[in-house]
Amino acid sequence: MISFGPTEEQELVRDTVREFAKNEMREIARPCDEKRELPSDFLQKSWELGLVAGAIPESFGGGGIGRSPVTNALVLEELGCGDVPLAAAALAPGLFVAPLLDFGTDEQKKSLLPLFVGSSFHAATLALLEPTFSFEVSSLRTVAEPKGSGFSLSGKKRLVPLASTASHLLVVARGARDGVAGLEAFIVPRDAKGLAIAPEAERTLGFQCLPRFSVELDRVEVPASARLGGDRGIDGARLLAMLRTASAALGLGLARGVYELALPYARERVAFGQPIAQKQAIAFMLAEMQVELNSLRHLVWKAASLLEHGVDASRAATLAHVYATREVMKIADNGLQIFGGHGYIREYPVEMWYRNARALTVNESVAAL
Amino acid sequence: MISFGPTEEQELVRDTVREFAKNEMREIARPCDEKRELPSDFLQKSWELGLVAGAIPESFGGGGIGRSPVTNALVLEELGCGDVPLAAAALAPGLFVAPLLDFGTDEQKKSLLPLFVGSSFHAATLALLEPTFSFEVSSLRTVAEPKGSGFSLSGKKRLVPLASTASHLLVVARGARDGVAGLEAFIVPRDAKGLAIAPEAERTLGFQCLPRFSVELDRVEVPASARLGGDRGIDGARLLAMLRTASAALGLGLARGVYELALPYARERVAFGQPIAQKQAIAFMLAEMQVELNSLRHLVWKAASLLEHGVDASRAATLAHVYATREVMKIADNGLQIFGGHGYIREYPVEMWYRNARALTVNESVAAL
Amino acid sequence: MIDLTLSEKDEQILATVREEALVCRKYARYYDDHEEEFAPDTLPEAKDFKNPFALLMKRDELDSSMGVMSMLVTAGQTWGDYTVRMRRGTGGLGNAALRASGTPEQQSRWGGKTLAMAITEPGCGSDSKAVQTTAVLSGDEWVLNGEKIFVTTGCRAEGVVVWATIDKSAGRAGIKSFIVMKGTPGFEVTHKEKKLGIRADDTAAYVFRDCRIPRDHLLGGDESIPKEGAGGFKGVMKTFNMTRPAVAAIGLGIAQAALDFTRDALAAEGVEVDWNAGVHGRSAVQQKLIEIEADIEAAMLCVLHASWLSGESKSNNLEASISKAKGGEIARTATQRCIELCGSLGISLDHLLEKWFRDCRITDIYEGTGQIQRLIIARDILGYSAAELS
Amino acid sequence: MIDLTLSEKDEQILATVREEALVCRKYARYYDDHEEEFAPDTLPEAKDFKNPFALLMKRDELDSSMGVMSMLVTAGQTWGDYTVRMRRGTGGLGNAALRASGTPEQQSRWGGKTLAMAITEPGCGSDSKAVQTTAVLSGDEWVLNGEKIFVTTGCRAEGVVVWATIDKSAGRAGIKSFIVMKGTPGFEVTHKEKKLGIRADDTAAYVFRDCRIPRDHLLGGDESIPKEGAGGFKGVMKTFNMTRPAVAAIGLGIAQAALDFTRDALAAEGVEVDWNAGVHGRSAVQQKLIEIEADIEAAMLCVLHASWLSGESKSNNLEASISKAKGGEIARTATQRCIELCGSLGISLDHLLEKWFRDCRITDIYEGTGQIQRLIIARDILGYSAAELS
Repeated sequence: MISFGPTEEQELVRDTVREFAKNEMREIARPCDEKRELPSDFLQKSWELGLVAGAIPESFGGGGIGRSPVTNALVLEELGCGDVPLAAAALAPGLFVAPLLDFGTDEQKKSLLPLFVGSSFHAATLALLEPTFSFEVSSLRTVAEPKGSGFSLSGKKRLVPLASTASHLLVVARGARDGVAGLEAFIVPRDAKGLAIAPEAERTLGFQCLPRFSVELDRVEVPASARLGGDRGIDGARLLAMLRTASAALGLGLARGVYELALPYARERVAFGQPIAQKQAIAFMLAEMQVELNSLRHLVWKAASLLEHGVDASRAATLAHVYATREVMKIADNGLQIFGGHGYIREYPVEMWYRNARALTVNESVAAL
Repeated sequence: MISFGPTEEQELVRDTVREFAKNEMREIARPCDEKRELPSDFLQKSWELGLVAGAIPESFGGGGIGRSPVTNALVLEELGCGDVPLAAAALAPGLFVAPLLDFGTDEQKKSLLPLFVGSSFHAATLALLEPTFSFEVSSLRTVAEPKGSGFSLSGKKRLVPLASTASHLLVVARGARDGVAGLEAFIVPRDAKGLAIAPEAERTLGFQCLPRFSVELDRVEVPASARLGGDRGIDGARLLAMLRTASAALGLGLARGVYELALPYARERVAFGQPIAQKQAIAFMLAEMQVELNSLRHLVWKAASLLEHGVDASRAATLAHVYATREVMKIADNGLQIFGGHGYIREYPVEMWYRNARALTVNESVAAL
Repeated sequence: MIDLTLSEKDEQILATVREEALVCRKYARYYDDHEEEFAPDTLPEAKDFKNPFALLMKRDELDSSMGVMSMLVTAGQTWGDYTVRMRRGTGGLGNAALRASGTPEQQSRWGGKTLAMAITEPGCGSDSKAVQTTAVLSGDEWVLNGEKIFVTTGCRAEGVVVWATIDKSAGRAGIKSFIVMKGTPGFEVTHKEKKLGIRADDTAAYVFRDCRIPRDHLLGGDESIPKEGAGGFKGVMKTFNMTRPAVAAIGLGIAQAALDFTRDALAAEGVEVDWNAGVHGRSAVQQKLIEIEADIEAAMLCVLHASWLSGESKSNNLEASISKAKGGEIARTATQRCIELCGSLGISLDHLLEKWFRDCRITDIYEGTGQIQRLIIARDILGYSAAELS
Repeated sequence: MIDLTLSEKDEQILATVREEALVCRKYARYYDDHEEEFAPDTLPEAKDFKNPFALLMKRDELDSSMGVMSMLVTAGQTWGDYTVRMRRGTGGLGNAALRASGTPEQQSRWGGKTLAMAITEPGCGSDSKAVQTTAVLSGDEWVLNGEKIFVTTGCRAEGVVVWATIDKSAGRAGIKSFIVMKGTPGFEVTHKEKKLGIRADDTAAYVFRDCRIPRDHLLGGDESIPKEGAGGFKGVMKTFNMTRPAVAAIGLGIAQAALDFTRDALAAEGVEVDWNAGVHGRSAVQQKLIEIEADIEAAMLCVLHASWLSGESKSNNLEASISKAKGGEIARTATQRCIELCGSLGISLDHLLEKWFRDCRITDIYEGTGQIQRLIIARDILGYSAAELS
């Protein structure tokens, strides 16, 4: 049934997160960016929102709200509207927990989920991206070869969030079959033999406060039980669909944040004797932003509701992701343009959003799930 | 040496053709389009401009001005600004003559060029396009197989201009080698055995007055002497570069024609109490058109001057062609939009330009050389 | 709850619409070629199909709302053809106005008739408040004088809702709508326009010369002229919040037809989208197919959003204009891109793609151009009056 | 004759520029990281290279003109880095103004100094005629009061050409340019802005408090205020016809660097453009590479066109704005697209691509935003005054 109305519960969650984004993220975003530093207490504060633990069934000590990709999309938009790198930091454990919930065997859940139901932040993460310019998720270079009763993992990963503090990494590798259908995920403890995490976080355009690391796997041996989903393995297409939907939702929030900066500025900024918002060139830019924000939100919700129904969402997720890649950058770009010279100096926030917009929307960015 | 200044001779030619376009093409374009009919005297009038014969060396009875891709680009812009389908009709013989001049053996030139130096229009044409949706020039389906001392040609061609009246068709086929390097061209008389021209011209969006035909080749046998360039064959990449540059130049003219219709209309049309051109939304559309017209013209001239220097122009021609494909359609589209409701009715010319713009810029359109 | 999927029943209805559309499509080329003719009100095949609207009547809790479904049905029908219908439903754009602003008496009296909507005049395009047609009260009759153009279904409609001013000095506030039935003395249908597309459709021009209609033919019955601003005009504008999403849906149904045709034609030649591949795993054509599909889906969801809101009796002025702005833009560019992907076969009259390209182009022009929509959107989000942002 | 190819000599000069640029590039990351420092006026490597400008002096008949070459050299230098130079030539944007409007005496007196250009004020962006800084004649001195921001090379310049009004009531006509050298009492350089990009560059803010300069420091020497419109102002605007193409060239050199890096990086992984293939023979990435290359080449040719015209002493007001509008837009979008094609490696600080993305973004902002350029273009082609189209 076509409906655009969130449930009361969803509205409550959304408003709570919106408040958090306003009070706990917007303020610190700029200093975090300039210092390239993640405040220790932020992760804990975000943890207390229960975003990660909430989805874990009560049987494992979680909130038992259950996974709702739609609610997730609402939350991600709000967090993205606060600050994307901070959001990505807060959500890093989710990159590990969400696939565990969706694809993990009971044993895997029993042994690992309890780590994430405590009152203090627990870091875990996902390792997907690889150091190639023509990175293509359907043909990963990190391989998992059968070794004895288990597997041997070899390859290079990069931009793995919180890798240096994570207890476990979920390493995505190519298995026996080709393409996305052949994707496998392995639960690897940080101290596994042969797994090397770069001593220094990678420096990137935007996302400056989020510690992301290069990770090298040199014949890392893991038992059969480390293969997520056991003999069943994972549904690679669904994992990808979730990643794409999530990063589109974050992008939506980022774009909305830029819009919310640009609109009041355009109304206040006077040039040639009147507010620049009274010029069609600027007014139409803002109208275009509003149109594209609605359009992108609809595409994200479409993908999310398919995921929620448990049906194939690859098409919808790819549409949302492609759309976000195009429009989020454009909105951030035009937002900066509306600020003119002020858009280019770091006294004003918009240039930071411009950098984060580009960093978020490069192909298959892994920021949230 | 970078110079944007045409020679006096080029200015003379350009102005002559501009006059012709204004007096002999603009007026009749609409009735020709509505009647789907090419006035018999138009071809003769255009012939008298000497566009085809002029390039033929005096030794063959031609004007002996010589081939100048740059002058050609100037001429094509003016003709395109008159009416593209009429221009394409007038230039159809050039599709046969130009490759003959560039790639033909002395024997081929001796035997065929004299046909085109007479005082009355002589039809000949080029057959390149094929009936596939994913048509790709680098992998044609029309094949030329060695047969005895000559070749046997088989395949389907479409949208061959003036095929029903042409004395000869230059049939492009894939030879021994793959890709564009393997392209071959064969001189085939219209009455050749196994060559069938559809009784009715194809009906298409736009180009309604230009008779273009489907042509089927069923094991058409031609002697070795029919292979353009003899044992050397042709330079497929150069032929392609010339085609792309020429259609970009025609597109430039078409786009300029739309701009020249839209600008005065926007200045005269009053809405909400003032000329719509005084609204930034419309004024900026026109400014954008001016920017892209200049940009496209520069790219066309760049490709043309490389062709004139006889060096590899594939890159430059493809840039001009890709640019034209994108911008010509956009300019025609915005031009129509400026006319509003009047843009949609056939009382006004712009809808015809919109159709021709789309018909011209579909991939590897063969309209002129 | 947020859900952008369809119920089984929704799907069934749209499947039926699709069946009918495929039949209508058979007639599309003929009526494009014979623009002086009108498509029949009922196709010979009609007897073999049950009317999908019958199914629409009973909606369960888990089905999509009438408003939402009517948009999907509209798009489903134009997916077949812009004009040709299995059974032509009565009702034109004027009926939407009647439903929005008519008195109960007026609704019951004219609801069953097909009413066109006459707004545009030779002198004004989207500038609807510049209406020059006058209505003067003389005794118990209104006397109408003026010209109207671009009247959709103007030849075949049984009557028309026409905009006229009862007091030019009052500007927009003086504009009222009147119902005039065909055959009224002084009401003349002049000619059918020849157009780029939607040729089977009739687009008429009207002339009113001392055309007298009873006093109660004023839509809504309110003869007063509100003091400030656009009181009465706003009432008139309400209509647009219903018609704008519908007009967008009409165009997007055609755009979807163009995309489906292109996708199938290319798939038959081995060019297909892999939904899992990333940008480095796609061909240029696959990338374009994905972007066109994303654009059309986004635009259609904007339409559904606007209609869902009105179904929830929430204001949708902004969303109606968003759906029209986005729908109009995509109707233009989607069909343009589809032809490009089909190359020289895309422009052939052997296929309907080129017709859809022509038909679609109207979407961004009538019922307020894309520029007008963006102006409305900008004023709304900036809280500007027409004076502050013109 | 029309020819858009380079002579052998042209090529040689640009090859030398390229060599220097590659050296400068080695320092690019350091000065981006240390924005409080200034790059040296001369690099240690300078002794190993001969100055390309020496070669530029002797032009043959078949070589491109000085004006055209200076644009290509400018783009060739920023291809290496926005700020770092093998040898910093004296001269800033203010020197262009001096050349355009200075008296012979002024030219010879200050031509050798590096002069910044101070136009923008806290209250006005591209609205250059809204200048609030005043210059009042007292005795034989001008007394300047006001604030300026976004002064490019404002910290290191030896002096500045500053816009001030000698009569606010006269509007644009009252605006004149004055030359003020560093160290003049009342002329204070306040701070260096922290920016998104071009961090090695200095962008200063100035304050003038009762700053007294000799009467002959008025650029051009003409103290009269033309009756109608923008007489004096036009003179001032002349400068822009020289600086706008240059500013576009600066951005396009960086955009070209981004494209070259992207092309090479992808080629190393087997992704290369086939110039003969049609759209159905290209991958999505190849298609994007082609479009970026077409955009950059088109924009650069617009720059060369504008400079060629001024070399032929033809008017280039329209073409200067076209080159800036197009150049600014492409500088934005080309670098954005290049990063997209390079994926997650495109945002890594291990490469300069992300820096070019930041540096490039200024192009569409300073020296008149893209919106201002389009306004100028529209007025020009429509023959509208600033009042008719604002």
